[in-house]
Amino acid sequence: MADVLIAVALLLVAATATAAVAVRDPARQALVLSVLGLTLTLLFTVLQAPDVALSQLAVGSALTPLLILLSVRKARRRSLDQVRAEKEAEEGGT
Amino acid sequence: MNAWLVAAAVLMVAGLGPVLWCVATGPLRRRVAAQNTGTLLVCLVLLLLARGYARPPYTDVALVVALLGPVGTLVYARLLGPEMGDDPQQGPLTKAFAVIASAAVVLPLCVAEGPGRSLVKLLLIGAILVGGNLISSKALAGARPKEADDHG
Amino acid sequence: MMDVLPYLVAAWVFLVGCYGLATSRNLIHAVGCLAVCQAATYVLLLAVGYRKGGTSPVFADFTPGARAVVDPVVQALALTDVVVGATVTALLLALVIQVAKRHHTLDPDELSELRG
Amino acid sequence: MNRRLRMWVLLLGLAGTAALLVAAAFRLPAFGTGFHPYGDRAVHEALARQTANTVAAVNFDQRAFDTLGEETILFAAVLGTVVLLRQARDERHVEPAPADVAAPVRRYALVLLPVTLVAGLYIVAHGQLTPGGGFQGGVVAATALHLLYIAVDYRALERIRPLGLFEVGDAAGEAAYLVIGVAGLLAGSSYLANTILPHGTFNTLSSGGTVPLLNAAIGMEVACAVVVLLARFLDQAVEIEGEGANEGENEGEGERT
Repeated sequence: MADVLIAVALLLVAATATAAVAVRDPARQALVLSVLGLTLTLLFTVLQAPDVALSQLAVGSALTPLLILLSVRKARRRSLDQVRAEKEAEEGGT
Repeated sequence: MNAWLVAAAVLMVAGLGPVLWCVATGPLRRRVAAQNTGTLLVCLVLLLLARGYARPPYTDVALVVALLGPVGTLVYARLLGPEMGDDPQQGPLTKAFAVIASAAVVLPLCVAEGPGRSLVKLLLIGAILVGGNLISSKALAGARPKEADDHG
Repeated sequence: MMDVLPYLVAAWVFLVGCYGLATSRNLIHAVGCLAVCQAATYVLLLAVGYRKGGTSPVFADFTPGARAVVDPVVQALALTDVVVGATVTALLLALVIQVAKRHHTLDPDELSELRG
Repeated sequence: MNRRLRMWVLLLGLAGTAALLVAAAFRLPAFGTGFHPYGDRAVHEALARQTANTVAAVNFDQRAFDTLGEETILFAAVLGTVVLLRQARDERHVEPAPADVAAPVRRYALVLLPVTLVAGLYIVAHGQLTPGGGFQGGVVAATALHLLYIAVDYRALERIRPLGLFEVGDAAGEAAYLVIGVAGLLAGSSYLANTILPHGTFNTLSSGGTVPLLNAAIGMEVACAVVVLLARFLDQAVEIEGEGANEGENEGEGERT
């Protein structure tokens, strides 16, 4: 039974990792990454490593997604700022 | 081999498989909702595993999922809210599933546990889990497009 | 099959992460792919340390020697690395934000064109 | 090098690495092998020092010096992030508009904040007994504080978060680890040796000698580090505007949750 559980968790991790790479939009990727963190938590628990599971969980469930989303937001704001500045410059020119 | 581990394996395949599919495809709101359901399922699987392996300390991991899982979803609802404005809302089915699945897992565990400190901990985890899940579903449903906002 | 499956999954996760890293058109996405690569190392470490029928070497609820336990050394390696890896991810994201500020793009291809 | 050629080079490299990894996988000891010489010795040593959680014993006793290295990487990474994300000369600070949070979400987050904080501290304090320790508990405790950002808004978080204090705490955690190490030297043993304190009774809070102390030091450093990291990112994403931005509108905290 333990082997079945480990195999299931392993395959879930493999599938989630593939999905995390295949999803190209960073904000959507952050969602898949947090699910990857959850499946890794399960894998570590069935591999009898609750310490590592806890570590992965603490980091993967809220911290990493928040960092990625904040970076996405900042980058988008930069480009918005840029567009706005260009528009202003254009209006100033005409 | 015991029934708890079988239940955990079934929940992993039948629960997390569809969750993964929904998280990777479809409109944004459905993806966040799927992630939310994912944390709930993982917490339940962890509770089953702790019982199945006869290792009470493993429930600490489930407690942390119950606490931090909804936080992640609330972060998504806050930061991705403007983007998923027009996506179709989730039906009441997701919420009903959350409550029924949690009850179906936590109550048998409580019966098997018998009275004591672990029972209190188990009930606490169950309450935090269901409460957090319902609140984050609510926050998700309330996330609106930026245009509808009254600021500026 | 079970003898090598965990190692093969670790290899697959690592390779798929590398593929994503190399073909990424967005630096933030690339950092996410690097996180996937990192996950592969944890899977490999813990797979090496697993013992059939073993339980975790945490003796809070059973007497030492009553059950076989898995290897704690690899778990210790993986556990610190998970948290440290997250702060390194943060450092990389900070670099990405700086790139976005200076060059107004997150596409690595456009960045290399900028440099000429 | 054009895109097509680059793709071929990549696929070739990946295929080669894959072949090597698969070949290596079949030469590794079979998964689940019973032969773990290091593990067995580590468990034996940990039990000799009365530490119930042998993973914590490996981290903070047998390989404590290595953990010091990990901790220093963490410290340096946080320092680097702080330097990279400071407010540049051409940027200015804009007060975010207060967020409009639904009442149940607010209540939930405010109730959960102390619960999560206590859970984090519990995980740090019981690191030598049950799964957990400074690394995990620190992150959980730091995440707890950010429930305030979710419950109210960024300004509320800023009000209760004296960032300077957390920066000092980050350094103090690292320093405490070093000092405990030196204490081992002064006690006539080697650096970071677990000999300065009695090892206590097995499976009680005060067991394990210096393991709980080092756990607490790491917990403090990690918690403060995460708070500082998130503060910098939140500042960038919510408050700091570039030169081209329009004063009147801000994208800060307008949306509802």
